[in-house]
Amino acid sequence: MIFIAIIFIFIGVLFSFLGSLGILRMKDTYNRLQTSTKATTLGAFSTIIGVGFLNPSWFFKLILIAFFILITSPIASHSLARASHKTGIKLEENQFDALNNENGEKK
Amino acid sequence: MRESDFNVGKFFAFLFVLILFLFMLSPLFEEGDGAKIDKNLSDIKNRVSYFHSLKSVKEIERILSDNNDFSKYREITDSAKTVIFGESKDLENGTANLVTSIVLDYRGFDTLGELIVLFISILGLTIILSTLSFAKFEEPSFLQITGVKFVTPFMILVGIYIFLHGHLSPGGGFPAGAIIATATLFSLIGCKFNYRVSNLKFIESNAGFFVILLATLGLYFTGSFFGNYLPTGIVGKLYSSSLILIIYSLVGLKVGAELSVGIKTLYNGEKDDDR
Amino acid sequence: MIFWIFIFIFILSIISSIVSITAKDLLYSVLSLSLLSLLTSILFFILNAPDVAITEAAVGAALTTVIFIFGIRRTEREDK
Amino acid sequence: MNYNLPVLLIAIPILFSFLSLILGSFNKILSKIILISVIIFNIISGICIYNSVLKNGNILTVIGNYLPPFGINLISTYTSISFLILLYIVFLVASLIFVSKNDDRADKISSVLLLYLASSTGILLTGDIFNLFVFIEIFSISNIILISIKDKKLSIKGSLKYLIITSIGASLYLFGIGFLYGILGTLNLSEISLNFDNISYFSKVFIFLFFLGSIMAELEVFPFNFWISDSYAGSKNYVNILLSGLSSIVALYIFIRLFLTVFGYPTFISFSYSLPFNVKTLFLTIFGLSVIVNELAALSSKNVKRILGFSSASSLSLILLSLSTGLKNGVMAAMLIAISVIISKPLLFLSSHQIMKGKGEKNLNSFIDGFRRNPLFSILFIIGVFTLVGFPLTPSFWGKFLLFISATEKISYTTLILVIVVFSITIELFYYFRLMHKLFIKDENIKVEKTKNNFVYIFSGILLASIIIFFSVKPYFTQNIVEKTTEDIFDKSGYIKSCLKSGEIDDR
Repeated sequence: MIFIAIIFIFIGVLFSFLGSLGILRMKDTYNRLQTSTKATTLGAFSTIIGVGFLNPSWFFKLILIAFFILITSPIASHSLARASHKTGIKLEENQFDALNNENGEKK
Repeated sequence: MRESDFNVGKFFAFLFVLILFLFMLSPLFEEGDGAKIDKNLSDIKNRVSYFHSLKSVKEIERILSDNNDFSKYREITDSAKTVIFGESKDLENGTANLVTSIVLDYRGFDTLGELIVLFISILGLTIILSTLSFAKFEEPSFLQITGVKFVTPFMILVGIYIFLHGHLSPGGGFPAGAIIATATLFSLIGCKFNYRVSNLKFIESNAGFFVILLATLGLYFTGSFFGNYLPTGIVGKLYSSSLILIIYSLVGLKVGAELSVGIKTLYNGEKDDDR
Repeated sequence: MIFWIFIFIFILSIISSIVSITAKDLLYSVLSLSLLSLLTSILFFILNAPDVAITEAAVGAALTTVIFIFGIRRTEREDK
Repeated sequence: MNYNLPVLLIAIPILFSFLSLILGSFNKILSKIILISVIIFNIISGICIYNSVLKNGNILTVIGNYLPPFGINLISTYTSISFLILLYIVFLVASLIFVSKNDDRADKISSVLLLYLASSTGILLTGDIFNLFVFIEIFSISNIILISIKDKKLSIKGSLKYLIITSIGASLYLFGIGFLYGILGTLNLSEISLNFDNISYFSKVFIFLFFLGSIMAELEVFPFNFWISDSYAGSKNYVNILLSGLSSIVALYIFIRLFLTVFGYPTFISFSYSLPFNVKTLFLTIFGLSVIVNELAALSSKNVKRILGFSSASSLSLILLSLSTGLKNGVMAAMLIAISVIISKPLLFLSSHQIMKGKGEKNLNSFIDGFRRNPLFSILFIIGVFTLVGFPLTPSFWGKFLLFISATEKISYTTLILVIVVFSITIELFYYFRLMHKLFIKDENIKVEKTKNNFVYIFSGILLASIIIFFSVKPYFTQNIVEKTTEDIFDKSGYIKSCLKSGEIDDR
């Protein structure tokens, strides 16, 4: 039981670390958002499951917490990306923007 | 920092922060045992502890009027015995959370004052901003609307849970009100949910009214303002701690409504209330 | 261990308060204030005051920031 | 029931301030009726408490069923109750003027006024240092709101200035409380004053300076008086009355409680401090400087409201100066000057507002030909000026006379006090007589129309003037009150005994 828990927590910590590394490595806002949210969602999720294996009596509450993280963090990253797009922050390398039309104006 | 960035105001601000930081450290060098009273005036301390163990003001008055002999009343009342969670009955105020019992019982009057500070600042906001125009915000997207509609009821539920359990676990009226206000803020920005300011004000002023009414009723039951006159119940149960549960719920409602009024007023200006 | 975490957060909070004073853009100073109150709530939690920590996190980090940002929206931002 | 009556003085206004918002949403007149009836209730019960204090001495009121060192308590002493009745009279005048005007936001403003009443009552009655902080907070916030009501740029500017200075003061006060609680472990004013001597010198100095710095804005003292000019000039006239009359009572009382009862201790004839530096010299320097600066500011300004505001600040500083001599005569002088200032300042604001009615700019020239336009209020204005400056037989005259006597008692400060008092009287005479001279200048070109005075203005003006005349005609009555107040201020051990109910206390 403890072994499984440790594996889960290790995976979670690894993903969180990779996510925070991605924030340092990536060049523009959208890529940073992507790495941070995706990696940390998974990281937090698996850490919570690992804690659940450590303490089986907390399992139900932990599932609830994981559920809420699963819902809120995509919405948060979506609204951050949306806000930064609306205020006109551009991509670093690939200038193609699917939300704009061919002339580069906003739809 | 460039040369032009430097100015006197910033310098003084720096200095102020530095001095405050030093002041934070200075009590470390003071011997703060918090009880210098007993060294010099043992007389007062003894008598205060008598009063403390006797608790009720009316009883003390009776004793004072009879004679000044305190020796008969030396026996300690129930509250000083060991408290067992879930079993002990009729304690001083049946709160499991010590902070709550200090905030709402020993220093209930201060908490009332803090409530009024919040109330009057929001009132001032509505008075000053009532003439200003609206501000425009972005329309929310589909994903935001759906997510916010899903999340806000749970946030309000959490707020209600926190103020109902103020006497058992950390939290209480003020953070619960803040959480409820955050939920209304989300619903305002995320899905354009327009609540009416006048309704919230009605809740707010009614809650404040009842807090003071309950406190004033203490005058007739216990002989002092903010006295605790309901049965205190068993420690650790939800329905314990008499007035504290009721007043904390009212405080939670009041703070939540107040902060929501403030947010709405800053968001839109108050005029659109009367549509 | 806890002591060093405490010192670390303490220094971070001082840095964020200095940033909030010296920042040219008001928005930055508001954000660093919110960071400050978040750090302070952690400090309160370490000091065994969970009640204050919850209040500080809910009011200081969330609500006052929003109120400040609404206030800044109402003014003209000259310091951009 | 009388035992708990002081709590109701605070609780009833708060209760009805919520009620005035609820009922005011149906009809605005209801909230006005609530305001007036609450003040009348407070005046009546204040007089009841005054009588019982005269009979039984200090009254202790326990809150929350916990006795003083643990819970919060209210102590009604002779000083606080007599100050309260003065305060209620000024408040009655201001609220009558508020009621006589039409306002869209009447329900909200009357609710703010009720909270103002509650908080100032709380400041005067409370016996707990944190409770005092809470009430000061409510008091200053309601001041900010009341200043900013007029919705002009000037008023918003003034209220912002006041907001900044008071919020800095509040944080300093909180630091002071933190220090005190960390060292002494108590928040009760009586226990703090019992044990203040046992703290080390270092912390004593810092606590003292924190508290001094925190209430500087309320005291309108020189470096912190920059908010006066905009706040007085930009606010409505009932707010002016409140700011000049009521705020000065409250500031005075805070000063007496904190710096005379708690931090200082009375010897046989004077207050002294156990601090390493000379507190009296510090106080005398600060207040003397602020008397001079405020008088000069009043002399140099053109706006009449600004003149009156700075003059009220300077007279408050004069009162504090005579209090901080620490002598019995000095404290008596302070009480005498305080009585005359607190009643005459609202009268001056009221009558100058009526004289300048209909004139666009409220500067000196709008006083020209005021006597023919509005003879009643011109006479009231002159009465107010005579009381303030210290015309013989008014309380202010006796006060300044006693101040001279007390200055001769302590030789080291004699010249300083003499110079300051003579200087302030001269400048006050100059700018008030300039205003009075303008009243009688006849402008032949313009046809004079008599202004119609509202009934409320006439009533409140005559009320205030008759109180002044009563105090000056019956000097023994005034002397009786002032002597009792002075005795009460010097009676520190009585204050502590009434709170802690302990046996013997060292009187030093």
